[in-house]
Amino acid sequence: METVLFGISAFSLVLVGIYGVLTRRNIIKILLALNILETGINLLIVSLGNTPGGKAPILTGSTAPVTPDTALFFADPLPQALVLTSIVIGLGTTALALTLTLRYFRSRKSLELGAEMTREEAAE
Amino acid sequence: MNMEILLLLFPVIAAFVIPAGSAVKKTFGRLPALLAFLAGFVYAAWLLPGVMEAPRVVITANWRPPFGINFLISPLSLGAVMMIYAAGFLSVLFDLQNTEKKKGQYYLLYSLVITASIGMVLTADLFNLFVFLEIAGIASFALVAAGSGNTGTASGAGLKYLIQAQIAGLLMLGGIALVYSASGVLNMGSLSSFAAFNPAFAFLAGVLILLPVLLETKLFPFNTWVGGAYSSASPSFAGTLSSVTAFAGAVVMGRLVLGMMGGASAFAPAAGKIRLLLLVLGVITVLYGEIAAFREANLKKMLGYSSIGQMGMVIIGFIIADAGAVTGALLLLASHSAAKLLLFFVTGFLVSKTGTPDRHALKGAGRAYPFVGALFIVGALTIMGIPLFSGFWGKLDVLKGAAAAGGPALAGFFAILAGTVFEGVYFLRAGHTLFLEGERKFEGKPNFTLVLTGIILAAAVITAGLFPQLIRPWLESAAKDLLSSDYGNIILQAGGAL
Amino acid sequence: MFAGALAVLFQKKLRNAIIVFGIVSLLSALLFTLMKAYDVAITEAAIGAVLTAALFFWALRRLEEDGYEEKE
Amino acid sequence: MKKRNEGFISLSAVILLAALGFLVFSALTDGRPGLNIGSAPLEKRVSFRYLTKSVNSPDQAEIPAAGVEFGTSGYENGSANIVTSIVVDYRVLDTLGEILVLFAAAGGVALLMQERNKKIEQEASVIVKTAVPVIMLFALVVGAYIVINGHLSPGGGFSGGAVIASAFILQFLAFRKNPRSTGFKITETLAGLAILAYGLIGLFTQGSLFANFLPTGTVGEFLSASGIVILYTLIGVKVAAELSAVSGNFIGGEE
Repeated sequence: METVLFGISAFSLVLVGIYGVLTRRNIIKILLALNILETGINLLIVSLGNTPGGKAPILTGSTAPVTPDTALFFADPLPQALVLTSIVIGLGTTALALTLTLRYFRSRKSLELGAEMTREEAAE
Repeated sequence: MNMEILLLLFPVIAAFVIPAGSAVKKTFGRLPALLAFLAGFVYAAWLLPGVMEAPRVVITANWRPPFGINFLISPLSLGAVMMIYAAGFLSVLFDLQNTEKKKGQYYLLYSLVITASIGMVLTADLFNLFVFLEIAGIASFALVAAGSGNTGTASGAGLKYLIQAQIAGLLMLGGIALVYSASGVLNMGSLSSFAAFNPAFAFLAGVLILLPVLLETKLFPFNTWVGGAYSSASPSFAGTLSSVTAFAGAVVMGRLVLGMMGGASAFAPAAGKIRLLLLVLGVITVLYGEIAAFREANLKKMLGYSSIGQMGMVIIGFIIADAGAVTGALLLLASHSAAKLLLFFVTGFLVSKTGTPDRHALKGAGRAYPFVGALFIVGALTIMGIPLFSGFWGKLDVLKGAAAAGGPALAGFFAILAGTVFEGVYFLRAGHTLFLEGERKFEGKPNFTLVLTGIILAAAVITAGLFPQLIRPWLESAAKDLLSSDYGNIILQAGGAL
Repeated sequence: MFAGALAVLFQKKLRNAIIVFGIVSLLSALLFTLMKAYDVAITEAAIGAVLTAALFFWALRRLEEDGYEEKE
Repeated sequence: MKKRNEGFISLSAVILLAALGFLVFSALTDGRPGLNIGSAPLEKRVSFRYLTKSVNSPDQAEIPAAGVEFGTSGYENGSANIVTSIVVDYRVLDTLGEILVLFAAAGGVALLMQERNKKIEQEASVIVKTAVPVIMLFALVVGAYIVINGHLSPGGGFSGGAVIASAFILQFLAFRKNPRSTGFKITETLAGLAILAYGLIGLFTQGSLFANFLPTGTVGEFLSASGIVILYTLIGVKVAAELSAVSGNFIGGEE
């Protein structure tokens, strides 16, 4: 049940993200929406590896030995590893996208994609 | 041994060296990139005879499949690696003289595009594929935006490309997560022989996973970024986008649709539907791309749209999934890559002379530069598929396959024919402009690297056209490799070697 | 969280939208800890929330220097 | 006119999303036979073998019945944090790719970022100037701790690297200077080459890229988990250098 709840809240973020990318015109808003979409997908991935009432996949002094039976009480570590990668990729894309936005704004004086060329530019 | 992984590492080393080098000298970066691509090409060529006998699987960090990440070195993927290295090498060589000196970071990103394309065609792991797609993506957005000309237009084109690719990439990640939660594996080999998914679920996951690959191969409707990106990028990078990125994308597409989703795979219940969808998209793509190219006066955009059409033909060839058609599609893909690179080089040179990519400004350029004009014609004839040029044999095989397959594939047959007619018209029109119109004076001579790269590429396509039997053995074993039902077994058995 | 994400889109001022986005990211980090993904939670908090929001802020400051004005 | 147009776009987007959501929902709850979402329980997933550290035991029966116990040794991988064991060992090629993504982003930002228009020459107050070095030191220590304990506790090269980078970011902000950007570049190169060298040692001595060539040690001790500490530290250094360089580019200022 709890897994389903996590999944639904993640999926709702995905939908909001896609909605934002489709409807917003301001580039910064589009990028924020992309980040929301990414957060949603990350939550979705981790929720697919959630074990209800499970333990974190880190062994400590108080953990019982991991046998084929007790291993089933852990949360699935693989989705977590994938999400680590995905978060870093998201940061890289955002940084690059913002750089492009700054260049775009400096030459177009507008934050809307498809803006007309400014007069100085057209004169070039 | 797993030495073959070095194929992936040459350009990585070059990229890692560049930041420190560029701190010393701003333009440092051409040399390491050139050397890395040459070394990679030579190494791949040296491996080829052995791999033609039996494919090899590379294991990383000593973990057996499907737990670790594996790379499949097969005739198809190794041939693709050679093509990618060759295209990268020629592009950097062309850049030595023909454009303003580029900063070190340009070559850093360029090396990463090459690395990522190689990783894509070699990898046998879904998530790893996603990571390589992202590397190629990020480096490409930056290189498109760094293109010559207006910064606003270039950044806008880069942003458009970025936003579309990012959505596709994230949805693919969702698809991968769904596949993992249903099957518990991420290895493409395991998935190719697995208990079947629910039909609706298989369709959903399959389409999600294919999305970014559709974007890379510029299939309709994921190609609205193409026009802007091609006209903004520098000539060598526009050439790279259409010969390296699209090439790698098409190989990955073949691998996913025919390998991972073919035969008794987990996706089997929806495989037919997915192929039908791709066929429909392929047909629309051919018509859309060729008509858009026909209507376009900007020469660089025209070449970009013509790539869209050609990629559509390749995908149709793959979907027919018969040995002849796949062989033809591969030949079409390879000759398109070489010819498009040549055309972009020539166009880049001519545009640098006239200052505008508009077709009408180029009147008489062919008579001013007969050699350059001849190179353009060679490239155009290859893409059109005139007999005795390599594109012809490719198209012929795809058409034969489509006619034999019948049914929905017939739509592909007619689309390719119609597309070829459009190609003929717009390339002849461009040739007419170059040679028969106008009396404009041009100054300066074509420089050495253009001549050199042009001769290499033209010689390659002409040889492949006159003596198709030279590359036939490779094409046939690559097609067999793509259609083989043994894909999963080859990868999974590699664990026995440990 | 859903409401927060919607608020990001419908905020008039970009500055507020970025702040709300940072809060949504931190909430998602909390959700990660509920799912026992501590590694992910730390990374999401450090990279996904703080650093990303900071990049947005710096970019916004540069935009304002270049003459960007919020529409009312 | 424009207003109505926007309303139309929003409405069609909502309809599209509703259709999409319905399609996904119906695919995930489809009753026909076949595997669907969540069909693979943990014992059928590859991560089951990561948890029991038995990837290279071909047969299920070979998994030691006593299990993996904290404080004992002799496993194929000695990391107490299983997520780290996946990130830095089992699926290390993904991590190499992840480094390349960040590397590409840093390179792209450096290539494309333009100079700032205005130079704001406002001196930071004395309080800030004295407080920042202390906070910096604190951030550096915490970051280093997170990085080198990645195999024992949550965290690792990426999150720790971000914390270390925050120390340098504070320095930029407080002193309005972007010091040693060449230093960052050289660090990037050296750390990158060291990561590759580590992988190549594995390739030439153990037969595959990034293979462990150090003993796996005792689970839970600091010097355990073979090269994970080394590799994660190198990754942390590289990530910190890249994130600092990216932030420095965004903040602008003198070199």
